[in-house]
Amino acid sequence: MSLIEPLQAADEDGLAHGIAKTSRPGFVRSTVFGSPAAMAGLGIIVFFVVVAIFAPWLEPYDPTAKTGPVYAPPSGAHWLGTDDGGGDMLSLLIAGSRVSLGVGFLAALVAMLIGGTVGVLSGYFGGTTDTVLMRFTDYMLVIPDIPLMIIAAALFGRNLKNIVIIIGIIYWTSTARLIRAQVKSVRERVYVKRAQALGAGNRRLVVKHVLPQVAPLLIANTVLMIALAIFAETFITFLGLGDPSTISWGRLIENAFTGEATINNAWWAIVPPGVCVTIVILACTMVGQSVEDGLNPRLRVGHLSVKRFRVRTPAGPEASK
Amino acid sequence: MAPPGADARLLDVEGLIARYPVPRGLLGAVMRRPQLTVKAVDGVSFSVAAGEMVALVGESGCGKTTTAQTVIRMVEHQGGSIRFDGTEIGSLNPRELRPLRREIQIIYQDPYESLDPRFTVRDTIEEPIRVHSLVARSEDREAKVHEAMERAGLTPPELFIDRYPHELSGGQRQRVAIAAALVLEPKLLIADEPVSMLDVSVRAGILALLDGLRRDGMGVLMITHDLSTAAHFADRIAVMYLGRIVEEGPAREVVRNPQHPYTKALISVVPRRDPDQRTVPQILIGETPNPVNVPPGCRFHPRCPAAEGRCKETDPELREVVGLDPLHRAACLLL
Amino acid sequence: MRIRRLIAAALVTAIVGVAAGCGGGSDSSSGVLRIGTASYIDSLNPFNYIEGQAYIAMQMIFPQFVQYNDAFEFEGDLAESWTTSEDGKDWTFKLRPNAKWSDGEPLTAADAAWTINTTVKYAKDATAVAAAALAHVKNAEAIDDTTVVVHYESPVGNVLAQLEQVFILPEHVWGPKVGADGKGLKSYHPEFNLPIVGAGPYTITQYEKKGTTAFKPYADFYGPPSNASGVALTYYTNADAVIAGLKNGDIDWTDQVPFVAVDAVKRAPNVVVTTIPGSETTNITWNSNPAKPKNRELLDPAVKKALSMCVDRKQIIAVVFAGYATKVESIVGHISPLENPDLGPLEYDCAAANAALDKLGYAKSKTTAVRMVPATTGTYAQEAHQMAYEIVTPTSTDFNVDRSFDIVKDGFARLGVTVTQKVGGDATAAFAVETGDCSGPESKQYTGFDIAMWDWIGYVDPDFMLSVVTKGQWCSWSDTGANNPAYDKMYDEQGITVDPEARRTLVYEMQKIVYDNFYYTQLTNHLGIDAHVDTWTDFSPKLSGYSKVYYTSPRQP
Amino acid sequence: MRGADYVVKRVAFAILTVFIAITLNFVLFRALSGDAISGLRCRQCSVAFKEAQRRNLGLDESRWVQYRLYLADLAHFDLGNSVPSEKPVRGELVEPIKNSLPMIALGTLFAIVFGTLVGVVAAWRRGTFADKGGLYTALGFYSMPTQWLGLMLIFFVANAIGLPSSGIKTPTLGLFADASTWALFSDRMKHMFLPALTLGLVLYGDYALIVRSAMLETLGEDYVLTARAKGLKNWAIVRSHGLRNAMLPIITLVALSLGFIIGGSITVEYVFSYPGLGLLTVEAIDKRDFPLLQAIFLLLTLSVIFFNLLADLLYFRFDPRVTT
Amino acid sequence: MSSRPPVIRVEDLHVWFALPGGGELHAVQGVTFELREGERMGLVGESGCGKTTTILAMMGLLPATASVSGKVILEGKDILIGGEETISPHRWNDIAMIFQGAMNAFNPVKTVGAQIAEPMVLHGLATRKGARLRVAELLDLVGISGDRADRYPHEFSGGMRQRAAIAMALACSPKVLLADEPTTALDVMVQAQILELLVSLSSTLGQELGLTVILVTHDLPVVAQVCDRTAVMYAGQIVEMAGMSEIYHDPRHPYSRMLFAATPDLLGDEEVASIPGAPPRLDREIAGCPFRPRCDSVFEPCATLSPPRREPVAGHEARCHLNDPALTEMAS
Repeated sequence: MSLIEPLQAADEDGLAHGIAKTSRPGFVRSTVFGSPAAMAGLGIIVFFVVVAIFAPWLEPYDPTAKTGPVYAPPSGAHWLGTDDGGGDMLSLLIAGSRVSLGVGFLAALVAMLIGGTVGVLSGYFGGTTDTVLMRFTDYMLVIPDIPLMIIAAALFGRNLKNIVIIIGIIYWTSTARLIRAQVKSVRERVYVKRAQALGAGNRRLVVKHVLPQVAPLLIANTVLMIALAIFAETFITFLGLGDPSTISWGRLIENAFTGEATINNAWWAIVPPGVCVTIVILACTMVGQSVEDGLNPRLRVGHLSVKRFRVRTPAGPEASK
Repeated sequence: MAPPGADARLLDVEGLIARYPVPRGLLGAVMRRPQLTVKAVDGVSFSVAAGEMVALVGESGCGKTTTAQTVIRMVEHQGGSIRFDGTEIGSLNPRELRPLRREIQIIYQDPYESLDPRFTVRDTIEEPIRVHSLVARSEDREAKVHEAMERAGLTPPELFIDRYPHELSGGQRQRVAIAAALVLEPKLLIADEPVSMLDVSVRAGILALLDGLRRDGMGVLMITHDLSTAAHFADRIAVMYLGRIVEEGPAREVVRNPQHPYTKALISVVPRRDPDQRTVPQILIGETPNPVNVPPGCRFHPRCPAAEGRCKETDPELREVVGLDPLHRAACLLL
Repeated sequence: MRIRRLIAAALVTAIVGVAAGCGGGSDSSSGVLRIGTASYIDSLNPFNYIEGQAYIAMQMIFPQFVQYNDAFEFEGDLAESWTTSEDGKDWTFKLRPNAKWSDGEPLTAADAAWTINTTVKYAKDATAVAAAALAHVKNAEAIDDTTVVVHYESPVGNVLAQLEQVFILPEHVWGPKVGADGKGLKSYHPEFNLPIVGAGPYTITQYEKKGTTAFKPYADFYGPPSNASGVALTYYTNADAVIAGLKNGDIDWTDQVPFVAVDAVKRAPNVVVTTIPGSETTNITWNSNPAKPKNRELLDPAVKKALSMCVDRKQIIAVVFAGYATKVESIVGHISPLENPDLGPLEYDCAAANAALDKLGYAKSKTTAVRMVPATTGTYAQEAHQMAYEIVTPTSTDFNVDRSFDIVKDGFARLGVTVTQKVGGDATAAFAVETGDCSGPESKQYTGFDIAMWDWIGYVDPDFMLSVVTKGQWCSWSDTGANNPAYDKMYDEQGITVDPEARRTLVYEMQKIVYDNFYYTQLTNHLGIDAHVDTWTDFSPKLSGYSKVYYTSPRQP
Repeated sequence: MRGADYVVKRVAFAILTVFIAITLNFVLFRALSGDAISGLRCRQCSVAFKEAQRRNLGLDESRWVQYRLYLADLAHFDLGNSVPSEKPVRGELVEPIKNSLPMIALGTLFAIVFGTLVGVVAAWRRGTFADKGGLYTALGFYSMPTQWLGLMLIFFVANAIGLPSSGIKTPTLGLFADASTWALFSDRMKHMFLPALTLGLVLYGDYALIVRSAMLETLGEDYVLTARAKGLKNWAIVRSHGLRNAMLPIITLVALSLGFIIGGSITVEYVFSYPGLGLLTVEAIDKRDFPLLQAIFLLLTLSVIFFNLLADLLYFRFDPRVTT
Repeated sequence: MSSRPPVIRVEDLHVWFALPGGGELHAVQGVTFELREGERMGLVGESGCGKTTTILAMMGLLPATASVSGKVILEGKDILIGGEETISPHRWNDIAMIFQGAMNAFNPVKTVGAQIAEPMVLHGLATRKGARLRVAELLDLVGISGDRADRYPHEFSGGMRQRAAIAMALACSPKVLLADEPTTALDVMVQAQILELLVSLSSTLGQELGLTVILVTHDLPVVAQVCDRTAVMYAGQIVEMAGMSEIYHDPRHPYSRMLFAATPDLLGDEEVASIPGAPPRLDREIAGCPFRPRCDSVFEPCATLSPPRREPVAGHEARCHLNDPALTEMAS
């Protein structure tokens, strides 16, 4: 039986060389579930997704209707008060989660699809394909993202679809670079070489060996991208370039600004949407970051620490082992 | 004279050359700096027969791994011929090569790296069958996997078959890699430093396994930097220096009676197990030159303790040494 | 934060101390009227400007023949008196004697004649902006130093209203700029050659396009002098900041109180809020190009009327304008003394509207509850389609167009008509309305949109507002694409009708045509809201853009 | 010389990128339906007038000729004329740039100083309260929408500490009576404070995270263990090994982000009515002022390219390993 | 030699690592040994046996998750007792170390010379100027031309880097040098050079420097050629410790014997045989002898009794019940 004893003990001297930079099955699950911050982040995301899905049932009022006086402070009837149009802030906030999260998820998906594809093609095939794609990516990278987003939103018409596409198109580059680097390193892994030496075709190599390895990074990146996309939506909308027919958190911040919430001392119209955005972005960042950190074993080893190893007294209970 | 059983020769490499360009950069291209090449493999000839284990020995950077990669056509070569089982495979296109990929299998140095961490043992060993669409029925496939595992010493197979690499020890992982190679029943197995990453206590097991396969008639080409291992397990040893084989012969002959000054030096620095037999290392000056700038004449002459004037001019051929086993050949003008 | 507060306090002390040390008085801005505004002076060249604020500023520095008084009647500015010939073609203006330019040169009839003649000469290109007010002018003639005669090719109905918009320029400054083709006039930037040579109550001593522009009283001004020791006009990019500036004492007066902020501003101590009749009307703009290819049912006034009947204007006034607006029916708006009082009013009655649409044959679809337009034949044949439209809305309005749209959308929805919003900046919206390519063939123009929601800022004289629905304004000011030859003829006629009563009849008739055809559905006419600190009095905000009194009258007790 | 090739390559790439950016800039604004003139709306905008304007801008020429004209103009640093104001774009840009730069510099400086400080301390004291505090504050600011943070500062801070929340100077200061240089300067600083703080806080979050993770990575390197073995004290290790090496990725990322800051300051300027480049952009979009937009966009792209190049060169300067 | 007092003595050293999921890993379990001036001792064992942890503990370089007990007595003084506080003054001054993989032991952005000089300046042993001279000397000593001090690590080959690492370790003239796998990943030719250097440092310079070397490696022949004495570690314990020749010819622990048998010799003809199985996990209590599952000479007591340290022959100690005549007799 000792033959199959897993070599846990090897980790002990393994302090100095860390853990192999490959992701094992269940890696994402274990890193997320293993980190309290990531768990909190995941909980927040799930909470908001649930709110967004059940928004129509959760809204106490019709968010588009005037259901109270303009800028009524929070009260029993309107928990978070009303906005400059007399709409119920809580309902607006709930309704806004739909568009904000929707834009976030969809734009991140677009970025992931484009970036992932370019990254995989570029990293896997290398050579001219790589050069051409990466040059293109380099050029895309130097375009100032926010101004381009604004200009594009202003010039190509302002609806949600365009905003999603614009954000996705602008943010794919970093995904592509990241994925390319990862694919390139996976491509050089011996097991890929081995499979190739076996005669396995490109499709098999990509689908069976490369993609599963880059998947955790892609997931982490997508989660971070969701945060960026939500951010970008508030940005575009704030400058009055959002889709006017939809309610999003960005729109609520814009309303607070253009609707003179500050003059009317209506903090309840200013604070909540920003808090929601901040919390969701924070949550996405925590989840994405923990997966990325998990992928980077370097960060787990600290040779410098204010904490010191402990000296046990020889009489200690453990020492007599 | 030809190696034994010329007809039984499985792999016959003749004058193999593999080079790749050194990137010279934009400025270099603009200023028309000469295009430099790394002469990784620079005219290597050797053969492996069925039931024979040949060890390709040398220091890092001598071109032994490139040679192996070239033989399995993972690295393009610029000259020479590679004949496998009587067929010239050096010029086959990828499609024609596919059936041959079954016949030649390779295992790598680092068993931590050579297994896909997301594949179970079954997935890994099954993969070659799937890639070559060999066995359609899943029961047959399973049987083949079991058989390969048993041959590789992973018994009982049920214990391991559903494990992931991180749940195995280093030796077990290397056995999985070997099983994945065996499942296609290859004729030639190339083992690239098969034990150098393993703990001393399990190395012998892996090597014994390879030895067993050889006995069963498989040809084995072992790439190693460890002369002791090579001396113990290989039938023949070929010593490489700077992209060229400098000495070749039966394993015991080469280590006990080295002819080439390089081999002599190499053997002198191998630490012996017995503390009472303290060796007198014959340490060579300098380090192995960069394979970009191969010295003219004998490539070993700048470091050779016995070099003469003519060594700077004439590039010696690999040839028999008078008064020795006819299979023992060396490339030195002084012999 | 405590440290920061200390630092801030220290800074303030330092500023005050330093200012007191080297300035004459204890408060350097004493007597200076500080105006905050959310629009800026883009230029001080009468031949090359866009913003309304620039027009006001030029009024303060350049002489005009006449200007309005607060009853919106004409009174002399540089002109003391004027007469017109029998045929109405020659107008003689008697100018004030002893008027002087701010650089000391005499201001004479020659300057006035030169300004008019030069403007007319290059009207096609370089001076087009100013030439709009000199339509039909043949030339001007300086009889002597104080008499100038303007010769018209034909009689003109609103000469004074037109000439009110002409700024008289010093020939000795502008003359050398003309060049061969007059282009030099347009590219001359007096704001960069301070102080500007003018003759109004002020000269400008500092100009910052997006900052503060300083108006210094001109001692030799021919009219009543400024009560303030100076005027500082500061541009703010948003109304929020203006209000904040008013509250914390950075400015004394603003013309830009946002509707939703009025109540909050009113609560502020020492701030007086005044409302004035506004010149801005909001509307639903219908594409009325008779040749529009699609959704031709919207050309039918009956359809447009029915749709309009279900728009709750009261709610728009309540939500969007916080009550600071009134309903309006005529295109010329309440500002014009020639507003036709007999139009409408259009009732808010969704039931009647539904009935009307039913009667017109646009039945609701059983499945979608959206009304359907049956297929038609003929030149402009169209297939059966849903009554679903896109409404173009510009963003840069000073009211909340999105909320207005929401109310219109709700109203239309109750009639089984769905609308979606298409947004853009002012320019983008204009572009959308003109379908983008006014350089293309006329048949393509005004074909791409159905409905827009916009606003117009009218003038006292109705001529301009009446012109925007003429064919002549296509690809210029027209946003409806209206093309009504009979109306256009009446427009030309009112232009040359000198008799006020005859012109009034014509103008009433024209307003009725616009109303009956529903080129626009007029929604609201909003009030202008000014706010000032109570240390200043005697404001005439309603004369903004009409008179020099606007800047000169406020006084500090 | 070491890495001449590297430098040449980076510079060549930057130049090529500039050219592509210029071309992209040209194409982008012509891919839209309608041209710069189509949306023009003014008192004098008759059909004939617009035609004349088109001729002035060369819009009646073929695309190819337009492109050549555009390049030729750029070669003379001629960015064309703004459509609505008909003034040279170059002039329109000067004042906003002069306004924006100090504010952005102040905010960036704040972010770099505090971000580095907090990042280093957090990484060094990993797992302690200082780390968690620093990390979560940084994450918090990093996650805040800039415009919202600005609004919050206006709402909760500006009044409380008596700082102006809009504009760039007190309107009448020095207008009708002379003001001292110091008064003007301090007034300017007061107006700059909140926008710069907003920008600085958001960037601070970003930088602190970057620095922390770069430091963590560095502190995981074996030479740090060696340094400890050599008897170096913690702070000495942080300073002479940790920071020195973490500087490489930090310099790169900071330089890269600098290129994007101007773009990022758009909403800050919008919220605080700060008359800089950002506000100008918003206005230009509203007016469909293509030449101006094009110039701004080009400027921003060039700044990104410039900072990219700077990052590359700094990397080269500080990392002896870079040779090719 | 044995008359001189030991330079360093490790006494009943234990190291535990707290595991992330709770629990502890008992990595070093009661290691005791001592070394005299100029002595070279090998510390041999499979990966995970605790050899690196042992020397890291001696340097006080264990991470915060670790806790230790026992003594590290340097010239009669226990330096481990106060943890970081008592060890840090001795680092590099008295005990220096060569790390596994010299490649990463150098900071890539500082010159090699600066890194060698760093501890000298830090410990006040030399001024900056003086340090430069000393660096050149040290580099010469390890066979690198002194003018290469201003080069960066990446400009050195692997062998040179390892020499430089040795020069760095010698910077403060330590008494004890801990070399952790100094030749792993190097070619045999370079390995021979490095080993020769180590030998010459401790023997020829031993008189003046008193350099005592502990060589940690998994490579038995290396130890055999270089060291006077060797300690074989298994599962956190030293299972056998003796003079090199004694342990080769007369191993008193089956593990040592099997380890030699698993190592091929260049010219030897003996059969090489691997040791079946794998080392035990150290995060749980082990009943009896930890080597029992892999041992070819198991007898009854092995299952229940943990073998204590015995010294069947003077200077030759082992932890195996076979050395207990009482037990073996009972079994037979």
